[in-house]
Amino acid sequence: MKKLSLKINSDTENVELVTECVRALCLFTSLSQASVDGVQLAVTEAVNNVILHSYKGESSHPIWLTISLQDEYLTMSLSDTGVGMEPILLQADRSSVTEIEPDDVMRLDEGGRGLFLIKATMDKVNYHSDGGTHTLQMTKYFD
Amino acid sequence: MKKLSLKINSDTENVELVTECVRALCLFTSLSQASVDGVQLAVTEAVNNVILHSYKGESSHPIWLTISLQDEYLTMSLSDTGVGMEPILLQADRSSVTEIEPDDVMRLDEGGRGLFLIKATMDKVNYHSDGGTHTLQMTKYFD
Amino acid sequence: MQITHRTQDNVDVIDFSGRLVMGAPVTEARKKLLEVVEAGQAQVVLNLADVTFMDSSGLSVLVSALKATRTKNGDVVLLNLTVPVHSLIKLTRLQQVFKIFESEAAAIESFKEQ
Amino acid sequence: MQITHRTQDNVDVIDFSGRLVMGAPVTEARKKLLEVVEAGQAQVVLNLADVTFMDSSGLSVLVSALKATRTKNGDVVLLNLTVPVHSLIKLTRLQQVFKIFESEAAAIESFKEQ
Ligand SMILES: Nc1ncnc2c1ncn2[C@@H]1O[C@H](COP(=O)(O)OP(=O)(O)O)[C@@H](O)[C@H]1O
Ligand SMILES: Nc1ncnc2c1ncn2[C@@H]1O[C@H](COP(=O)(O)OP(=O)(O)O)[C@@H](O)[C@H]1O
Repeated sequence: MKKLSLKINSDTENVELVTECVRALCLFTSLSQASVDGVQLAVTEAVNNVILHSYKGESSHPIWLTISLQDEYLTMSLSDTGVGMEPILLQADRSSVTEIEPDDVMRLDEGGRGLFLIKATMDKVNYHSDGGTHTLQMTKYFD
Repeated sequence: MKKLSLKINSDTENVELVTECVRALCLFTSLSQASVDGVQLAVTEAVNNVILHSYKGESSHPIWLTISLQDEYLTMSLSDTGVGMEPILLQADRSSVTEIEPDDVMRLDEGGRGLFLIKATMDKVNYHSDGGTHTLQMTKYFD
Repeated sequence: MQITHRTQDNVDVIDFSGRLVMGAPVTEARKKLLEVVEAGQAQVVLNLADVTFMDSSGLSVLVSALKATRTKNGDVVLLNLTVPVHSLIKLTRLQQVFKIFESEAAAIESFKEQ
Repeated sequence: MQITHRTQDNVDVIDFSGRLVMGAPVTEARKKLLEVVEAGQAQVVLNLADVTFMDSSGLSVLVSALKATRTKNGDVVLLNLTVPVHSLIKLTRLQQVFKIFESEAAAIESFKEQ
Protein backbone atom coordinates (compact mmCIF):
# COMPACT_ATOMS: atom_id res chain seq x y z
CA MET A 1 0.00 0.00 0.00
CA LYS A 2 1.27 3.45 -0.96
CA LYS A 3 0.13 6.36 1.13
CA LEU A 4 0.56 10.12 1.04
CA SER A 5 -0.98 12.91 3.09
CA LEU A 6 -1.56 16.46 1.92
CA LYS A 7 -2.28 19.57 3.89
CA ILE A 8 -3.47 22.98 2.72
CA ASN A 9 -5.01 26.02 4.36
CA SER A 10 -8.68 26.67 3.69
CA ASP A 11 -8.11 29.12 0.86
CA THR A 12 -9.97 28.47 -2.41
CA GLU A 13 -6.81 29.10 -4.43
CA ASN A 14 -5.17 26.05 -2.82
CA VAL A 15 -7.94 23.65 -3.85
CA GLU A 16 -6.56 23.05 -7.32
CA LEU A 17 -3.18 22.12 -5.82
CA VAL A 18 -4.86 19.25 -4.01
CA THR A 19 -6.92 18.13 -6.98
CA GLU A 20 -3.94 18.12 -9.32
CA CYS A 21 -1.96 16.01 -6.84
CA VAL A 22 -4.88 13.59 -6.66
CA ARG A 23 -5.00 13.43 -10.45
CA ALA A 24 -1.26 12.73 -10.55
CA LEU A 25 -1.58 9.95 -7.97
CA CYS A 26 -4.38 8.36 -9.99
CA LEU A 27 -1.74 7.68 -12.67
CA PHE A 28 -0.43 4.94 -10.37
CA THR A 29 -3.80 3.18 -10.55
CA SER A 30 -5.72 1.42 -13.30
CA LEU A 31 -8.56 3.96 -13.18
CA SER A 32 -9.92 5.05 -16.56
CA GLN A 33 -9.72 8.70 -17.56
CA ALA A 34 -13.45 9.09 -16.86
CA SER A 35 -13.05 7.64 -13.38
CA VAL A 36 -10.09 9.91 -12.68
CA ASP A 37 -12.24 12.89 -13.74
CA GLY A 38 -14.85 11.65 -11.27
CA VAL A 39 -12.37 11.30 -8.43
CA GLN A 40 -11.05 14.79 -9.13
CA LEU A 41 -14.58 16.18 -9.12
CA ALA A 42 -15.40 14.44 -5.82
CA VAL A 43 -12.33 15.75 -4.06
CA THR A 44 -12.95 19.27 -5.39
CA GLU A 45 -16.54 19.26 -4.13
CA ALA A 46 -15.48 17.83 -0.78
CA VAL A 47 -12.71 20.38 -0.20
CA ASN A 48 -14.96 23.23 -1.37
CA ASN A 49 -17.59 22.13 1.15
CA VAL A 50 -15.08 22.13 3.98
CA ILE A 51 -13.96 25.67 3.12
CA LEU A 52 -17.44 27.05 2.49
CA HIS A 53 -19.48 25.24 5.12
CA SER A 54 -17.28 23.74 7.82
CA TYR A 55 -14.93 26.76 7.94
CA LYS A 56 -17.65 29.23 6.81
CA GLY A 57 -15.44 30.62 4.11
CA GLU A 58 -12.59 31.53 6.45
CA SER A 59 -9.08 30.96 5.16
CA SER A 60 -6.03 29.87 7.23
CA HIS A 61 -7.68 26.79 8.70
CA PRO A 62 -6.07 23.38 8.12
CA ILE A 63 -7.43 20.79 5.70
CA TRP A 64 -5.84 17.34 5.45
CA LEU A 65 -6.28 14.76 2.71
CA THR A 66 -4.77 11.30 3.03
CA ILE A 67 -4.69 9.19 -0.12
CA SER A 68 -4.05 5.45 0.09
CA LEU A 69 -3.51 3.40 -3.02
CA GLN A 70 -4.46 -0.21 -2.41
CA ASP A 71 -4.36 -3.04 -4.95
CA GLU A 72 -7.99 -2.76 -5.95
CA TYR A 73 -9.15 0.64 -4.73
CA LEU A 74 -8.06 4.00 -3.44
CA THR A 75 -9.34 5.82 -0.41
CA MET A 76 -9.24 9.53 0.30
CA SER A 77 -9.81 10.78 3.85
CA LEU A 78 -10.53 14.47 4.12
CA SER A 79 -10.33 16.02 7.59
CA ASP A 80 -11.07 19.44 9.05
CA THR A 81 -11.63 21.02 12.45
CA GLY A 82 -14.49 23.36 11.54
CA VAL A 83 -18.14 23.14 12.53
CA GLY A 84 -18.73 19.96 10.53
CA MET A 85 -22.12 18.65 9.47
CA GLU A 86 -24.77 16.18 10.51
CA PRO A 87 -23.90 12.82 8.85
CA ILE A 88 -27.59 12.51 7.88
CA LEU A 89 -27.03 15.23 5.25
CA LEU A 90 -24.73 12.82 3.44
CA GLN A 91 -26.74 9.67 4.12
CA ALA A 92 -29.95 11.18 2.75
CA ASP A 93 -30.87 10.55 -0.87
CA ARG A 94 -29.47 13.61 -2.65
CA SER A 95 -30.71 12.81 -6.13
CA SER A 96 -33.75 15.10 -5.97
CA VAL A 97 -31.45 17.81 -7.30
CA THR A 98 -31.43 15.95 -10.62
CA GLU A 99 -35.22 15.88 -10.87
CA ILE A 100 -35.53 18.78 -13.22
CA GLU A 101 -38.68 20.30 -14.65
CA PRO A 102 -37.40 21.65 -17.99
CA ASP A 103 -40.38 23.98 -18.34
CA ASP A 104 -39.84 25.61 -14.99
CA VAL A 105 -36.26 26.80 -15.12
CA MET A 106 -36.86 29.51 -12.53
CA ARG A 107 -37.29 26.88 -9.85
CA LEU A 108 -34.02 25.15 -10.67
CA ASP A 109 -31.69 24.97 -7.68
CA GLU A 110 -28.51 26.96 -8.14
CA GLY A 111 -26.57 24.91 -5.57
CA GLY A 112 -26.95 21.71 -3.62
CA ARG A 113 -25.19 19.41 -6.09
CA GLY A 114 -21.91 18.85 -4.21
CA LEU A 115 -22.79 15.89 -1.97
CA PHE A 116 -24.79 14.34 -4.81
CA LEU A 117 -21.75 14.50 -7.09
CA ILE A 118 -19.45 13.03 -4.45
CA LYS A 119 -21.82 10.09 -3.97
CA ALA A 120 -22.35 9.69 -7.72
CA THR A 121 -18.65 9.54 -8.59
CA MET A 122 -17.27 7.56 -5.63
CA ASP A 123 -18.15 3.98 -4.67
CA LYS A 124 -18.31 4.42 -0.89
CA VAL A 125 -18.60 7.62 1.14
CA ASN A 126 -18.95 8.07 4.86
CA TYR A 127 -18.56 10.86 7.38
CA HIS A 128 -17.75 10.91 11.04
CA SER A 129 -16.68 13.39 13.70
CA ASP A 130 -14.30 12.61 16.52
CA GLY A 131 -13.11 15.12 19.13
CA GLY A 132 -13.68 18.14 16.91
CA THR A 133 -12.13 16.58 13.81
CA HIS A 134 -14.50 15.76 10.98
CA THR A 135 -13.55 13.17 8.38
CA LEU A 136 -15.13 12.39 5.04
CA GLN A 137 -13.89 9.07 3.73
CA MET A 138 -14.27 8.30 0.04
CA THR A 139 -13.43 5.00 -1.68
CA LYS A 140 -13.13 4.30 -5.39
CA TYR A 141 -12.65 0.77 -6.75
CA PHE A 142 -10.49 0.40 -9.84
CA ASP A 143 -12.33 -0.35 -13.07
CA MET B 1 1.19 32.47 -2.68
CA LYS B 2 -0.12 28.93 -2.99
CA LYS B 3 1.16 26.40 -0.55
CA LEU B 4 0.75 22.67 0.00
CA SER B 5 2.44 20.23 2.37
CA LEU B 6 2.95 16.54 1.75
CA LYS B 7 3.82 13.78 4.15
CA ILE B 8 4.94 10.22 3.47
CA ASN B 9 6.60 7.49 5.47
CA SER B 10 10.21 6.72 4.65
CA ASP B 11 9.48 3.83 2.32
CA THR B 12 11.12 3.93 -1.13
CA GLU B 13 7.84 3.01 -2.81
CA ASN B 14 6.30 6.29 -1.60
CA VAL B 15 8.97 8.48 -3.19
CA GLU B 16 7.35 8.52 -6.62
CA LEU B 17 4.09 9.69 -5.06
CA VAL B 18 5.88 12.82 -3.85
CA THR B 19 7.73 13.42 -7.09
CA GLU B 20 4.58 13.06 -9.21
CA CYS B 21 2.77 15.57 -6.98
CA VAL B 22 5.68 17.97 -7.37
CA ARG B 23 5.55 17.51 -11.15
CA ALA B 24 1.80 18.21 -11.10
CA LEU B 25 2.28 21.37 -9.03
CA CYS B 26 4.94 22.59 -11.45
CA LEU B 27 2.14 22.85 -14.03
CA PHE B 28 0.96 25.93 -12.13
CA THR B 29 4.30 27.62 -12.81
CA SER B 30 6.01 28.90 -15.93
CA LEU B 31 8.87 26.41 -15.60
CA SER B 32 10.01 24.78 -18.84
CA GLN B 33 9.78 21.02 -19.22
CA ALA B 34 13.55 20.73 -18.72
CA SER B 35 13.36 22.72 -15.49
CA VAL B 36 10.46 20.60 -14.24
CA ASP B 37 12.55 17.49 -14.95
CA GLY B 38 15.32 19.09 -12.89
CA VAL B 39 13.02 19.91 -9.98
CA GLN B 40 11.68 16.36 -10.04
CA LEU B 41 15.22 14.97 -10.03
CA ALA B 42 16.25 17.21 -7.12
CA VAL B 43 13.30 16.22 -4.96
CA THR B 44 13.85 12.53 -5.75
CA GLU B 45 17.52 12.72 -4.75
CA ALA B 46 16.67 14.67 -1.61
CA VAL B 47 13.96 12.27 -0.44
CA ASN B 48 16.14 9.25 -1.29
CA ASN B 49 18.94 10.73 0.84
CA VAL B 50 16.60 11.20 3.79
CA ILE B 51 15.45 7.57 3.58
CA LEU B 52 18.88 6.08 2.95
CA HIS B 53 21.10 8.28 5.12
CA SER B 54 19.07 10.21 7.68
CA TYR B 55 16.75 7.26 8.45
CA LYS B 56 19.41 4.65 7.57
CA GLY B 57 17.02 2.85 5.25
CA GLU B 58 14.34 2.34 7.90
CA SER B 59 10.74 2.71 6.76
CA SER B 60 7.83 4.13 8.84
CA HIS B 61 9.56 7.42 9.68
CA PRO B 62 7.90 10.69 8.67
CA ILE B 63 9.09 12.85 5.78
CA TRP B 64 7.46 16.22 5.09
CA LEU B 65 7.71 18.31 1.95
CA THR B 66 6.21 21.78 1.80
CA ILE B 67 5.90 23.36 -1.63
CA SER B 68 5.26 27.11 -1.98
CA LEU B 69 4.50 28.62 -5.35
CA GLN B 70 5.47 32.29 -5.39
CA ASP B 71 5.19 34.67 -8.34
CA GLU B 72 8.76 34.21 -9.52
CA TYR B 73 10.00 31.05 -7.85
CA LEU B 74 9.02 27.94 -5.97
CA THR B 75 10.50 26.62 -2.77
CA MET B 76 10.48 23.08 -1.47
CA SER B 77 11.29 22.41 2.18
CA LEU B 78 12.04 18.80 3.00
CA SER B 79 12.08 17.84 6.68
CA ASP B 80 12.94 14.70 8.62
CA THR B 81 13.73 13.67 12.17
CA GLY B 82 16.52 11.20 11.45
CA VAL B 83 20.23 11.54 12.17
CA GLY B 84 20.67 14.37 9.66
CA MET B 85 23.97 15.48 8.17
CA GLU B 86 26.68 18.07 8.60
CA PRO B 87 25.69 21.12 6.50
CA ILE B 88 29.28 21.25 5.25
CA LEU B 89 28.56 18.14 3.14
CA LEU B 90 26.14 20.26 1.12
CA GLN B 91 28.18 23.46 1.16
CA ALA B 92 31.31 21.73 -0.15
CA ASP B 93 31.97 21.77 -3.88
CA ARG B 94 30.48 18.48 -5.05
CA SER B 95 31.48 18.69 -8.69
CA SER B 96 34.53 16.45 -8.35
CA VAL B 97 32.18 13.57 -9.09
CA THR B 98 31.92 14.88 -12.66
CA GLU B 99 35.70 14.91 -13.16
CA ILE B 100 35.88 11.65 -15.04
CA GLU B 101 38.92 9.92 -16.42
CA PRO B 102 37.45 8.04 -19.42
CA ASP B 103 40.42 5.68 -19.57
CA ASP B 104 40.09 4.61 -15.97
CA VAL B 105 36.53 3.43 -15.67
CA MET B 106 37.32 1.17 -12.72
CA ARG B 107 37.91 4.21 -10.54
CA LEU B 108 34.57 5.79 -11.41
CA ASP B 109 32.43 6.45 -8.33
CA GLU B 110 29.24 4.42 -8.25
CA GLY B 111 27.46 6.86 -5.92
CA GLY B 112 27.96 10.34 -4.54
CA ARG B 113 26.02 12.21 -7.22
CA GLY B 114 22.87 13.09 -5.24
CA LEU B 115 23.87 16.36 -3.58
CA PHE B 116 25.68 17.42 -6.75
CA LEU B 117 22.49 16.92 -8.78
CA ILE B 118 20.36 18.80 -6.27
CA LYS B 119 22.73 21.77 -6.42
CA ALA B 120 23.01 21.55 -10.21
CA THR B 121 19.27 21.58 -10.85
CA MET B 122 18.08 24.02 -8.17
CA ASP B 123 19.01 27.70 -7.85
CA LYS B 124 19.42 27.87 -4.07
CA VAL B 125 19.87 25.05 -1.58
CA ASN B 126 20.45 25.20 2.15
CA TYR B 127 20.24 22.85 5.09
CA HIS B 128 19.68 23.39 8.78
CA SER B 129 18.79 21.38 11.86
CA ASP B 130 16.61 22.61 14.67
CA GLY B 131 15.60 20.57 17.71
CA GLY B 132 16.06 17.22 15.98
CA THR B 133 14.28 18.27 12.78
CA HIS B 134 16.46 18.62 9.70
CA THR B 135 15.33 20.75 6.79
CA LEU B 136 16.68 20.98 3.27
CA GLN B 137 15.32 24.05 1.53
CA MET B 138 15.48 24.22 -2.26
CA THR B 139 14.51 27.19 -4.43
CA LYS B 140 13.95 27.29 -8.18
CA TYR B 141 13.36 30.56 -10.07
CA PHE B 142 10.99 30.44 -13.00
CA ASP B 143 12.60 30.64 -16.43
CA MET C 1 -9.90 31.76 -15.78
CA GLN C 2 -9.89 33.85 -18.94
CA ILE C 3 -13.02 35.37 -20.41
CA THR C 4 -13.53 36.93 -23.81
CA HIS C 5 -16.74 38.38 -25.21
CA ARG C 6 -17.86 39.16 -28.73
CA THR C 7 -21.23 39.90 -30.34
CA GLN C 8 -22.56 38.50 -33.59
CA ASP C 9 -26.11 38.89 -34.99
CA ASN C 10 -27.29 40.19 -31.59
CA VAL C 11 -25.99 37.04 -29.95
CA ASP C 12 -23.34 37.35 -27.23
CA VAL C 13 -20.62 34.75 -27.57
CA ILE C 14 -18.60 34.31 -24.39
CA ASP C 15 -15.49 32.15 -24.26
CA PHE C 16 -14.36 30.84 -20.91
CA SER C 17 -11.00 29.22 -20.62
CA GLY C 18 -9.29 27.52 -17.69
CA ARG C 19 -10.92 26.08 -14.59
CA LEU C 20 -14.42 27.22 -13.76
CA VAL C 21 -14.23 26.51 -10.03
CA MET C 22 -15.16 27.98 -6.66
CA GLY C 23 -13.42 31.22 -5.71
CA ALA C 24 -12.13 33.94 -8.02
CA PRO C 25 -12.93 32.09 -11.30
CA VAL C 26 -16.61 31.56 -10.48
CA THR C 27 -17.00 35.08 -9.05
CA GLU C 28 -15.54 36.60 -12.21
CA ALA C 29 -17.53 34.37 -14.53
CA ARG C 30 -20.81 35.13 -12.76
CA LYS C 31 -20.18 38.87 -12.86
CA LYS C 32 -19.32 38.86 -16.56
CA LEU C 33 -22.28 36.71 -17.56
CA LEU C 34 -24.80 38.80 -15.65
CA GLU C 35 -23.35 42.02 -17.12
CA VAL C 36 -23.65 40.64 -20.63
CA VAL C 37 -27.23 39.45 -20.06
CA GLU C 38 -28.14 42.82 -18.54
CA ALA C 39 -26.63 44.87 -21.37
CA GLY C 40 -27.62 42.78 -24.39
CA GLN C 41 -30.46 40.74 -25.87
CA ALA C 42 -30.03 37.93 -23.33
CA GLN C 43 -29.06 35.61 -26.18
CA VAL C 44 -25.89 33.97 -24.98
CA VAL C 45 -23.61 31.32 -26.46
CA LEU C 46 -21.22 30.07 -23.82
CA ASN C 47 -18.15 28.54 -25.43
CA LEU C 48 -16.59 26.11 -22.95
CA ALA C 49 -14.09 24.54 -25.37
CA ASP C 50 -11.15 25.54 -23.20
CA VAL C 51 -12.71 24.86 -19.82
CA THR C 52 -10.62 21.96 -18.61
CA PHE C 53 -12.49 21.45 -15.37
CA MET C 54 -15.71 22.65 -13.74
CA ASP C 55 -17.20 22.02 -10.30
CA SER C 56 -20.74 22.46 -8.97
CA SER C 57 -20.13 26.14 -8.25
CA GLY C 58 -19.46 26.49 -11.98
CA LEU C 59 -22.83 24.86 -12.62
CA SER C 60 -24.48 27.40 -10.33
CA VAL C 61 -23.05 30.18 -12.53
CA LEU C 62 -24.57 28.50 -15.57
CA VAL C 63 -27.94 28.11 -13.86
CA SER C 64 -28.06 31.69 -12.61
CA ALA C 65 -27.18 32.96 -16.11
CA LEU C 66 -29.92 30.75 -17.54
CA LYS C 67 -32.47 32.22 -15.16
CA ALA C 68 -31.33 35.77 -15.92
CA THR C 69 -31.74 35.26 -19.68
CA ARG C 70 -35.12 33.61 -19.29
CA THR C 71 -36.51 36.61 -17.42
CA LYS C 72 -35.65 38.59 -20.57
CA ASN C 73 -37.11 35.88 -22.82
CA GLY C 74 -33.62 34.87 -23.89
CA ASP C 75 -31.50 31.77 -23.40
CA VAL C 76 -28.02 30.50 -22.66
CA VAL C 77 -26.77 27.70 -24.88
CA LEU C 78 -23.55 25.76 -24.41
CA LEU C 79 -20.87 25.23 -27.04
CA ASN C 80 -18.02 22.72 -27.27
CA LEU C 81 -18.05 20.86 -23.97
CA THR C 82 -14.85 19.10 -22.92
CA VAL C 83 -15.22 15.52 -21.68
CA PRO C 84 -15.18 16.32 -17.91
CA VAL C 85 -17.59 19.24 -18.33
CA HIS C 86 -19.95 17.15 -20.44
CA SER C 87 -19.90 14.38 -17.79
CA LEU C 88 -20.73 16.92 -15.11
CA ILE C 89 -23.70 18.25 -17.09
CA LYS C 90 -24.95 14.73 -17.74
CA LEU C 91 -24.49 13.54 -14.14
CA THR C 92 -26.60 16.44 -12.91
CA ARG C 93 -29.05 16.03 -15.84
CA LEU C 94 -28.71 19.69 -16.76
CA GLN C 95 -28.71 18.74 -20.45
CA GLN C 96 -32.48 18.89 -19.94
CA VAL C 97 -32.33 22.68 -19.67
CA PHE C 98 -29.23 23.63 -21.64
CA LYS C 99 -29.02 23.19 -25.40
CA ILE C 100 -25.58 21.88 -26.29
CA PHE C 101 -23.87 22.63 -29.63
CA GLU C 102 -20.68 21.55 -31.30
CA SER C 103 -20.61 24.32 -33.88
CA GLU C 104 -20.59 28.02 -33.15
CA ALA C 105 -22.60 28.80 -36.28
CA ALA C 106 -25.33 26.37 -35.24
CA ALA C 107 -25.36 27.78 -31.71
CA ILE C 108 -25.81 31.33 -33.01
CA GLU C 109 -28.33 30.17 -35.61
CA SER C 110 -30.46 28.58 -32.88
CA PHE C 111 -31.53 32.01 -31.68
CA LYS C 112 -32.96 32.94 -35.07
CA GLU C 113 -35.34 30.03 -35.09
CA GLN C 114 -37.18 31.20 -32.03
CA MET D 1 10.19 -1.46 -13.78
CA GLN D 2 9.99 -4.02 -16.55
CA ILE D 3 13.03 -5.78 -17.96
CA THR D 4 13.32 -7.87 -21.09
CA HIS D 5 16.44 -9.55 -22.46
CA ARG D 6 17.33 -10.90 -25.88
CA THR D 7 20.59 -11.88 -27.55
CA GLN D 8 21.69 -11.01 -31.07
CA ASP D 9 25.13 -11.66 -32.61
CA ASN D 10 26.56 -12.41 -29.15
CA VAL D 11 25.35 -9.03 -27.93
CA ASP D 12 22.91 -8.88 -25.03
CA VAL D 13 20.14 -6.36 -25.60
CA ILE D 14 18.33 -5.40 -22.42
CA ASP D 15 15.23 -3.23 -22.44
CA PHE D 16 14.33 -1.40 -19.28
CA SER D 17 10.97 0.28 -19.03
CA GLY D 18 9.44 2.42 -16.29
CA ARG D 19 11.28 4.34 -13.60
CA LEU D 20 14.83 3.33 -12.82
CA VAL D 21 14.88 4.63 -9.24
CA MET D 22 16.05 3.70 -5.74
CA GLY D 23 14.37 0.68 -4.17
CA ALA D 24 12.97 -2.36 -5.93
CA PRO D 25 13.52 -1.08 -9.51
CA VAL D 26 17.24 -0.44 -9.03
CA THR D 27 17.76 -3.69 -7.09
CA GLU D 28 16.10 -5.69 -9.86
CA ALA D 29 17.92 -3.87 -12.64
CA ARG D 30 21.32 -4.34 -10.99
CA LYS D 31 20.71 -8.04 -10.44
CA LYS D 32 19.60 -8.64 -14.03
CA LEU D 33 22.48 -6.69 -15.56
CA LEU D 34 25.13 -8.45 -13.50
CA GLU D 35 23.60 -11.84 -14.33
CA VAL D 36 23.68 -11.06 -18.03
CA VAL D 37 27.26 -9.82 -17.90
CA GLU D 38 28.29 -12.90 -15.93
CA ALA D 39 26.61 -15.37 -18.30
CA GLY D 40 27.37 -13.79 -21.66
CA GLN D 41 30.08 -12.06 -23.63
CA ALA D 42 29.82 -8.84 -21.54
CA GLN D 43 28.66 -7.03 -24.66
CA VAL D 44 25.56 -5.19 -23.54
CA VAL D 45 23.19 -2.79 -25.28
CA LEU D 46 20.95 -1.13 -22.72
CA ASN D 47 17.78 0.13 -24.36
CA LEU D 48 16.37 2.94 -22.21
CA ALA D 49 13.70 4.11 -24.67
CA ASP D 50 10.93 3.48 -22.16
CA VAL D 51 12.70 4.70 -19.04
CA THR D 52 10.67 7.77 -18.18
CA PHE D 53 12.76 8.78 -15.19
CA MET D 54 16.08 7.84 -13.61
CA ASP D 55 17.80 9.00 -10.42
CA SER D 56 21.41 8.77 -9.27
CA SER D 57 20.87 5.25 -7.94
CA GLY D 58 19.96 4.32 -11.51
CA LEU D 59 23.28 5.80 -12.62
CA SER D 60 25.08 3.64 -10.08
CA VAL D 61 23.54 0.57 -11.71
CA LEU D 62 24.84 1.73 -15.07
CA VAL D 63 28.32 2.38 -13.66
CA SER D 64 28.52 -0.97 -11.88
CA ALA D 65 27.43 -2.76 -15.05
CA LEU D 66 30.06 -0.85 -17.00
CA LYS D 67 32.77 -1.91 -14.58
CA ALA D 68 31.59 -5.53 -14.69
CA THR D 69 31.76 -5.64 -18.51
CA ARG D 70 35.16 -3.96 -18.61
CA THR D 71 36.68 -6.64 -16.38
CA LYS D 72 35.64 -9.10 -19.11
CA ASN D 73 36.92 -6.79 -21.88
CA GLY D 74 33.36 -5.94 -22.83
CA ASP D 75 31.26 -2.80 -22.73
CA VAL D 76 27.82 -1.40 -21.95
CA VAL D 77 26.41 1.02 -24.52
CA LEU D 78 23.21 3.01 -24.14
CA LEU D 79 20.37 3.13 -26.64
CA ASN D 80 17.50 5.59 -27.09
CA LEU D 81 17.73 7.95 -24.14
CA THR D 82 14.61 9.87 -23.18
CA VAL D 83 15.04 13.60 -22.54
CA PRO D 84 15.25 13.42 -18.71
CA VAL D 85 17.64 10.44 -18.81
CA HIS D 86 19.85 12.15 -21.37
CA SER D 87 19.97 15.31 -19.22
CA LEU D 88 20.97 13.25 -16.22
CA ILE D 89 23.81 11.60 -18.15
CA LYS D 90 25.00 14.97 -19.44
CA LEU D 91 24.76 16.72 -16.05
CA THR D 92 26.96 14.05 -14.51
CA ARG D 93 29.21 13.96 -17.62
CA LEU D 94 28.83 10.22 -17.93
CA GLN D 95 28.59 10.53 -21.72
CA GLN D 96 32.40 10.47 -21.43
CA VAL D 97 32.28 6.78 -20.54
CA PHE D 98 29.05 5.54 -22.14
CA LYS D 99 28.61 5.35 -25.90
CA ILE D 100 25.10 6.52 -26.77
CA PHE D 101 23.18 5.28 -29.80
CA GLU D 102 19.87 6.07 -31.42
CA SER D 103 19.65 2.92 -33.51
CA GLU D 104 19.71 -0.60 -32.19
CA ALA D 105 21.51 -1.89 -35.29
CA ALA D 106 24.29 0.66 -34.83
CA ALA D 107 24.57 -0.16 -31.13
CA ILE D 108 24.95 -3.88 -31.87
CA GLU D 109 27.29 -3.17 -34.78
CA SER D 110 29.59 -1.17 -32.50
CA PHE D 111 30.74 -4.36 -30.83
CA LYS D 112 31.96 -5.85 -34.11
CA GLU D 113 34.34 -2.99 -34.76
CA GLN D 114 36.38 -3.69 -31.66
N1 LIG E 1 -17.91 19.40 4.88
C1 LIG E 1 -19.07 20.00 5.28
N2 LIG E 1 -19.11 20.63 6.48
C2 LIG E 1 -20.25 21.23 6.88
N3 LIG E 1 -21.40 21.21 6.17
C3 LIG E 1 -21.42 20.60 4.98
C4 LIG E 1 -20.26 19.96 4.47
N4 LIG E 1 -20.56 19.43 3.27
C5 LIG E 1 -21.85 19.72 3.05
N5 LIG E 1 -22.37 20.43 4.06
C6 LIG E 1 -23.78 20.87 4.18
O1 LIG E 1 -24.55 20.14 3.25
C7 LIG E 1 -25.23 21.02 2.35
C8 LIG E 1 -25.28 20.43 0.97
O2 LIG E 1 -23.98 20.41 0.42
P1 LIG E 1 -23.77 20.29 -1.15
O3 LIG E 1 -24.59 19.16 -1.64
O4 LIG E 1 -22.32 20.20 -1.38
O5 LIG E 1 -24.35 21.61 -1.77
P2 LIG E 1 -23.92 23.14 -1.56
O6 LIG E 1 -22.53 23.15 -1.05
O7 LIG E 1 -24.05 23.72 -2.92
O8 LIG E 1 -24.92 23.70 -0.58
C9 LIG E 1 -24.47 22.32 2.44
O9 LIG E 1 -25.27 23.43 2.12
C10 LIG E 1 -24.00 22.34 3.88
O10 LIG E 1 -25.02 22.80 4.72
N1 LIG F 1 19.48 14.03 4.08
C1 LIG F 1 20.65 13.50 4.48
N2 LIG F 1 20.79 13.06 5.74
C2 LIG F 1 21.95 12.52 6.16
N3 LIG F 1 23.04 12.41 5.38
C3 LIG F 1 22.97 12.84 4.11
C4 LIG F 1 21.78 13.39 3.59
N4 LIG F 1 22.01 13.75 2.31
C5 LIG F 1 23.29 13.40 2.05
N5 LIG F 1 23.88 12.87 3.13
C6 LIG F 1 25.30 12.43 3.22
O1 LIG F 1 26.00 13.01 2.14
C7 LIG F 1 26.63 11.97 1.35
C8 LIG F 1 26.58 12.35 -0.12
O2 LIG F 1 25.26 12.27 -0.57
P1 LIG F 1 24.92 12.15 -2.11
O3 LIG F 1 25.71 13.18 -2.85
O4 LIG F 1 23.46 12.20 -2.28
O5 LIG F 1 25.49 10.74 -2.57
P2 LIG F 1 25.08 9.27 -2.09
O6 LIG F 1 23.72 9.33 -1.50
O7 LIG F 1 25.13 8.47 -3.34
O8 LIG F 1 26.13 8.86 -1.10
C9 LIG F 1 25.89 10.71 1.69
O9 LIG F 1 26.67 9.57 1.50
C10 LIG F 1 25.51 10.93 3.14
O10 LIG F 1 26.57 10.60 3.97
